[in-house]
Amino acid sequence: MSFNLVEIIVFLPIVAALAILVGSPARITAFIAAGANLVLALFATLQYANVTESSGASYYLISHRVFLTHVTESGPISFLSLSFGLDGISLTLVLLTVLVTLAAVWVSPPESKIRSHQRLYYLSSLLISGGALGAFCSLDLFFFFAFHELALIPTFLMIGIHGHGKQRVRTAWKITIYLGVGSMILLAGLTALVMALGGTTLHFEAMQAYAEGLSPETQRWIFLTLMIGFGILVSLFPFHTWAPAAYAEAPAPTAMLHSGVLKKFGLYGLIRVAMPMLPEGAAYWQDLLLVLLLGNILIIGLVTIAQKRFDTLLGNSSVMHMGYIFLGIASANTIGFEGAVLLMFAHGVSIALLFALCDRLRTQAGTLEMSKLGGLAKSAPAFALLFGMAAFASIGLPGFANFTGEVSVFFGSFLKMLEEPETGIQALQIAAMLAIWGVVISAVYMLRAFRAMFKGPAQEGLALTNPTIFERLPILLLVAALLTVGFYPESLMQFLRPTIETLPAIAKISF
Amino acid sequence: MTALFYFFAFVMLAGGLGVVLTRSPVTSAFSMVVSFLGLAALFIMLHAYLIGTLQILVYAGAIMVLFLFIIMLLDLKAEEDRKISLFTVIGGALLVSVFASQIIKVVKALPAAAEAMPELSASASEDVKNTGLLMFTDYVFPLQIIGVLLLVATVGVIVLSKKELK
Amino acid sequence: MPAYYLEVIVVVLGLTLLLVEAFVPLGDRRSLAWLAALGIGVVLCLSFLVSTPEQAEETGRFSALYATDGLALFYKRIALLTTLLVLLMSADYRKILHQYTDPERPQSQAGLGEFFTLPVFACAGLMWMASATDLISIFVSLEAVTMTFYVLVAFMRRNVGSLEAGVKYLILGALSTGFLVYGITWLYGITGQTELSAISEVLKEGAVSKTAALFAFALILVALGFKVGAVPFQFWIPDVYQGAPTPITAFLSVGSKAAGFVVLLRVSEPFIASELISSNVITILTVVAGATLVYGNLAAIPQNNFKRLLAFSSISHAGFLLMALASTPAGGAISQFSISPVSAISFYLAAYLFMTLLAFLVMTLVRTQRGGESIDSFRGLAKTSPFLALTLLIAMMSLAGVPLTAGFIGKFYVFLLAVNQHHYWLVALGVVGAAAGFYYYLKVVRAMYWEAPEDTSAPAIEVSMPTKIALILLIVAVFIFGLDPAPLML
Amino acid sequence: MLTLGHYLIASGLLFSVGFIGVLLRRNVIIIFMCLELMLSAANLSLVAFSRYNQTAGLPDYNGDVLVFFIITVAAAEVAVGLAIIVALFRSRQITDVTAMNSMKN
Amino acid sequence: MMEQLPWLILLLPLVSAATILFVARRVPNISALLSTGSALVTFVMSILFLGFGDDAVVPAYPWLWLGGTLEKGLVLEIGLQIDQLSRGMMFVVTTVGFLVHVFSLGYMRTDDGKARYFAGLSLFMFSMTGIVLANNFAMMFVFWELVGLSSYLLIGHWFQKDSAADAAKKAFITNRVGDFGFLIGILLVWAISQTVNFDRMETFFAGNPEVGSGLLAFAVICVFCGAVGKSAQLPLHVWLPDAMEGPTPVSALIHAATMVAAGVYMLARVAFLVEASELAAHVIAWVGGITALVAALMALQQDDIKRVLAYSTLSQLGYMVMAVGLLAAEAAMFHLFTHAFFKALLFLGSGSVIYACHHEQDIWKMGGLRKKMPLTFITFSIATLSLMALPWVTAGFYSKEAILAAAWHESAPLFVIAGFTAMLTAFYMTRLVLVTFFGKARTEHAAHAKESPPVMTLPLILLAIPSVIAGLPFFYERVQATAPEHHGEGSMLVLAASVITLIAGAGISFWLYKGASEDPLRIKLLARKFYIDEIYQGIIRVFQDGVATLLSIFDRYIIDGLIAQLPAYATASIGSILRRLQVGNLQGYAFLFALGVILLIWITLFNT
Repeated sequence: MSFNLVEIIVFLPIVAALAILVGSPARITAFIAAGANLVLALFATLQYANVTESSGASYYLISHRVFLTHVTESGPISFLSLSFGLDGISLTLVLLTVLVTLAAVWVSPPESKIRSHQRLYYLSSLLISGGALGAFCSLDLFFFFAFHELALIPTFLMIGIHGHGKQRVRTAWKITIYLGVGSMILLAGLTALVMALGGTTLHFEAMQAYAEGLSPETQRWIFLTLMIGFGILVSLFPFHTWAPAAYAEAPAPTAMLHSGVLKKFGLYGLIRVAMPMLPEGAAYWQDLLLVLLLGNILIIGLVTIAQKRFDTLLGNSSVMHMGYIFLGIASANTIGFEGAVLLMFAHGVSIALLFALCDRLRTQAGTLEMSKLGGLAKSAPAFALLFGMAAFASIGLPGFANFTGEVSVFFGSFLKMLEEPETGIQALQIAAMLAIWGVVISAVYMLRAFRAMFKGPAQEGLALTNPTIFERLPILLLVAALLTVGFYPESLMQFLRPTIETLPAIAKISF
Repeated sequence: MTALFYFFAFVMLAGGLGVVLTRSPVTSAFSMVVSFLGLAALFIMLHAYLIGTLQILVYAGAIMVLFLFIIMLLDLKAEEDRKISLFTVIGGALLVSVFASQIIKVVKALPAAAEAMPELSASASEDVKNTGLLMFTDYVFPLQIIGVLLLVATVGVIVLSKKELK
Repeated sequence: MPAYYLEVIVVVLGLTLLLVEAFVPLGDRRSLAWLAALGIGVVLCLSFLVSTPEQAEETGRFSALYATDGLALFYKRIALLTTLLVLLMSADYRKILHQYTDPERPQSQAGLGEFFTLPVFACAGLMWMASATDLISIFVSLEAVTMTFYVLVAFMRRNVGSLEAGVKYLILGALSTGFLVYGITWLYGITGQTELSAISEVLKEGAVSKTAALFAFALILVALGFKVGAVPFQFWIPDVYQGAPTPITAFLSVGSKAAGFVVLLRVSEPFIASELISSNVITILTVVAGATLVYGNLAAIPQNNFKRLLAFSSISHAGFLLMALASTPAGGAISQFSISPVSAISFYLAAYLFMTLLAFLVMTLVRTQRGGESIDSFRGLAKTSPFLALTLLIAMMSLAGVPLTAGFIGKFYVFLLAVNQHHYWLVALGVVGAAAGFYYYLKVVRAMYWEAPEDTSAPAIEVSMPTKIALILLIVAVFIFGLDPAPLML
Repeated sequence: MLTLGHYLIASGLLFSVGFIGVLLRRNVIIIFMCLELMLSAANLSLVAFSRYNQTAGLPDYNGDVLVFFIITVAAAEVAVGLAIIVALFRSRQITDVTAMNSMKN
Repeated sequence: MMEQLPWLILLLPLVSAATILFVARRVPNISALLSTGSALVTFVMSILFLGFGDDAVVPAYPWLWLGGTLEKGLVLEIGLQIDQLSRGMMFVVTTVGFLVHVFSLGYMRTDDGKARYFAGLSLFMFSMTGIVLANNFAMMFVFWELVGLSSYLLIGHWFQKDSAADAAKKAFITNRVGDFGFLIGILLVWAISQTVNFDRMETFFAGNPEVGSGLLAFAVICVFCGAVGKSAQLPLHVWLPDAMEGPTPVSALIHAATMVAAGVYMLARVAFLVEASELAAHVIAWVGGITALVAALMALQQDDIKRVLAYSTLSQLGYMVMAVGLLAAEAAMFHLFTHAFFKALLFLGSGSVIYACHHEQDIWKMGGLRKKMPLTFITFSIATLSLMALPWVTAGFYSKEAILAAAWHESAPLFVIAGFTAMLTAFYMTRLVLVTFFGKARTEHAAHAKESPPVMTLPLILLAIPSVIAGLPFFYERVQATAPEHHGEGSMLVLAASVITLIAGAGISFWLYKGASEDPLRIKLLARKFYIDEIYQGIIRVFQDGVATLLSIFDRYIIDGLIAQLPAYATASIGSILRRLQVGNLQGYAFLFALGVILLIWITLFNT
């Protein structure tokens, strides 16, 4: 039995988790696994760069282990298979995952400082990581869904055991049940999709081949179900109320991995499954999606402004930023999709960064109540600098990846107007204009928070220490990722562009 | 024949109602015997002599004795203070009458039910032989299972009833 | 080797055990359980040597009464495996058992022999049920099993709960038997046949009274619904599960349900295949499935007793299984979809076996060594016995239908089938139910992982070697078949 | 003229009488008797059907065999059932089913 | 090689900033020299630039290309446009920039955050250069945001002061509001013209004069929003006075000479857009005119030396914007050019005063500095005269006259406003000089003030020169500043207007403030800046924070309640009700069983 590279990348964290389970030293094992995975992912990236130059193949590094076969008139088709493969989109998300995983493991406290269930602490991070990787690399609808769910239980346990605050029990319940409901709705939608496509296969490419003949009526209902199902997982307004509290109270690595990586699953699903296979359904519900995403950006944006604690502020801001990604997806053209994927990467890294820094702040200052903090830049200037970079990245300052993504999304939403000038300003463009107001909103809350915590006169008896070099490394890793993509977007775009160009059923640029 | 049917059917149902309505368990048990006698007669009217006999032997003979024995053993008195509420009675009666009416509807809807019993062209008196033959040839498999069932029942009764376990 | 040897061997094993118990002086009667388990294990292995129907040269009446198809063999194996694990559990349960059978003498081993032997006979009955294709053999084998369970449920005769459960099971069981008999009567009456295949022919021709045929089906559904725990005939389940000795609860919940389903599958097949009545049959199955889903899942939410919780869980899984059954293409239509309801149900039941018995094995250990069955008894288990906590966590995950466990694939198939037959309301109820499942299954997980143990000084729970092996094998099974279901597909 | 329907209705009524007894009576032994009534009622239908479904001029004895098995099972059930009831009576001195409610969540 | 030279001018400050940030941070003096050195090099290079012809082509680099190949698709480039407009602007930016660097060496000598300060300056130089040289809207927007960042960093330099921290935040957020419109405008213009590149855009609009008029007006106004934010036009002017919380050299460089002028520069860059839409042009002209007037009114009653200058800057920016709106972009650029020098000089002069008075900024606490700080006084006065547009001898006269001439040609009301504003300018500048430099010293600090060190006075002197001569062709043509062609040929009326307003304004002011020790005018409305800040505060409190709080409650209770808690509660309640069915006694179960049987049969048989 030989394994291909993607299989190794997916299963390495899971195997490492098992190793921790049976007694391998937790921190070191997790560290090695996360580090090795980063190296492997970079290796895969290099390989992909070679492949894309030579051929136009959509996936590479494909593995295919057939489990169930379906016999049809035209011969047997593999129904259920453990299939992995990478294309530009999944590669981007894999890179995101391995980066955040390494940082999350890095910022986890050493075992001696964890109250209880020390192994679980590391094991959960690895499982969430493995689940996300599996979902992003899977070419089979079943495993695509299944791997994502793998992360649900670790999240539940981690928030429940190691969560901050008195509400942790309630919060852990809420996120678990909410996401459970979401995944079940999603499951219903996915089964409906599979059956509508003939029920003969679960492989993405084969399903896509059947997708042509779906009636608009069918597409509408299935797309709506999928939109709600995926929407819940991505905290689409108004299904977002699980997110802020959960992220605020989750321990740092869990918050980083969940908000940074795992949450992207729903968006990935829309891009990979719902939009290409159900284009007419997507078109039909576009207006609804636009209204909801404006709810994310404007309503939750304002809600974020009202937050008094930095952790809930971050949680809400994470919900808000999903709106932009939805906007990119809703515009249903190559530019919007490219922007959406870039933004997924950017948001994942930057929110993970912020949660990591926020955790340090909580540990050292003892509170995240913004009115009780102040002037921290005096005692820990380097920390403040890093924090400021993260904050400005998240509000879309040029030079960071977030800006690249947001700008692409906005351009994408105006593309139709350019290609068909006679249509004038449509709902999509109006939504985009309103969404741009979110740029102001995010500046308001982020700068207010930064000002309240780091500027002004220093509070009595409140001093931070600058992080040591070792502690800075994971932060710098993430900052470097943001800057790389911000300054040189081609680092990701070279993989994304060919993939999104060949993605079926979305508008291609023609001018 | 019809008159006989109605008579025995009446006996059977009256006995059944006796089981349900009387207070004393002993009376109930005896009503049941009466009911089963009527039933056995109906079996015999249907030329099911073996079944009729078994009905009397097994039910009226063995099972009822067992019931009576237990009633005596437990020294059960009549339910002195019947606190069955009116609601229960009406509710139960209502439910069951609906059920009975459903049965009647089904019977009415069955075309065969309106036909007279076809005459037998051969003598049914050898039903012991026929049934037995069938049982020990075709149905020897279920018969074996019944054997195991009885074994289990025996073991079970012993386990449950031993005063002290050894 | 013909298939019916298997039951013969099992019955002989049972008889041998009775004799050994009576005549051979044994130091520790638990060895009897292990002996029984060993025997059952051997039979389980032998079941893989059974010759396929083509090779066997059976003709005549017997082959009509006794099916040796793959379905039968599959459920025989389920029965054997269940019994094997129940016997292991029973061995662990000894302490509680004698407390309620012979409390005066703590070292007594009285009654143990029967407690280990009766499941073996029940196993034989379950295996017969798996093969029964004639109304008579169905009735007889079903009653053989039921009778054994009457005894086993009430086995702890000094325990009011156990006896009460026994009486409830007895009365309601007998009531359902009455309906079964009456239904069989009608079915036989209108078709003149007792063999299911012959009945199927008659029903397909359509020369029968539709009303009467449906009436017969409804009556039989009452009885079989009772066995599998379908609403509205599920009321016995929580009380009986709670009162019965834990291993017997496990046995009931897996073995009895699986056998009930195989009979239900076989009996409903002629009705669904008949164009005359299939639409009504599908309707009622849908209604029952929906009601069962709602009841099982929602009523489970407020439960605090773990055993009762598993009882409601058992009802809810019956709901999912019925959902699959209701998704059989009506009127003998051929579905485009390659997974048949029969194979989906079989897979589901096998998965259900793994996960439920996993839960029950852990619960038996907790019950015997921590002395409680409420969810509170599991508090802090992750600290004192991490292995058991993890095991239970996996069981709960699988029961809740978290992907990559066998439990999820079962649900996935069910949803696929229901969508295929356009039972969207059922799918919606299934979604609600599965989501509620997350809540109540995780309640246990929460107790184990989040909360502090009631008594921190309590010693860790001991796990005997056979039990440990069984647990590990079951965990492996949950994950293996959760990843690749193919080996368990009929 | 006696029809199959006569027997079926008689049997159905007896079944219903047994059923009503199960619902209304509280003494578990009487309930048990009523259950026996129900089984016997089913037997009556069965025999009537077997008489109606003739083969070669004789009743279809397959039905009779089934009745035989039913009676056997019923007898065994009574034995086991009464044993359980006695055991319960011994430990709690009750036969009233409404008193059996120690298990509520 | 020469082709790549422009990249150096762009990247050198970035390198300098990065080096300070990551390497030299701990050695403040090295950092300061590094930054100043880079400023010097860019200054020299911008002079070299002047030798470039208009056909100088700098290869562009694609930064982000979307939706397809390089040939087909949207390509966002980093490309430089070296034309007369940008060359002239580069000269202003680097000149003032370099001098401010030098001045800062003295002004910030003892500051704790010196390294941070110079990093910020370098970052600003980088960003500003980017805006000036950008050849497309996308790149301009990128650097537009970056100047916002550097402005934020420099205003908030003394971050431990609450007022400075707040001002920095306010500046950034207000600018973001403008950028909101700017970005929409860029997108709309892109959607209309299919390009973001200025040259191609111009070609497009030249070829399609009829294109979407209403939409285009909307697009242009949106683009103008960017300028409103950056150039602090009404109603987004509120950040600029507060920005004076930053170190004074920063105010001189960023908030007087260069960055705030970026809005005007941008409008000049896309003047063809303004020309294409009459409506938009009107809007722009009126916004500029009103800003000029209102800001001048506000300046009348300010007591803080820097704030007077800040409002003056607002007012002058209003002039420039108005000129753009009057389709006289050359006049606007010309005024920008002259204004940069004398306003920078004014700020640096005020910096010198403040430095001398130990960071006292209230003019009523100064007085009599004329004797103690002669160099500062002289240069300050030159700049003041230039701002007041003393005819023929100051640079400000020429540029302001050009604008007035444009107004006279296009719109009489705006001409009146402009004239009145000129009078107000003369009034408040006279007041400023009189109160600060004349009379007696009113505090200890003022009494003991000394002239600043040469490192600070030298830039003053150097800046005084262009303040005088920048309006003359021999100078501005040499540095290739953009200027209107018909300069100097304005009608006599315009000339008369400027002279009359100057004399009137200065005269009244002289009469009022000569020897005054406290303000004889007490116009609270003006002193409180028409209460605009308070009104905004109220609006923000009610419409943003209030709504935010309401929405937060709505989110927490209504949305969460409806979407999450209600279904959860309902489910649990149904569960509890269903559990009640589990009555626990056998008779109950038998009843339910019977009910079930009946229902089952009924549904099976009779429900079809």
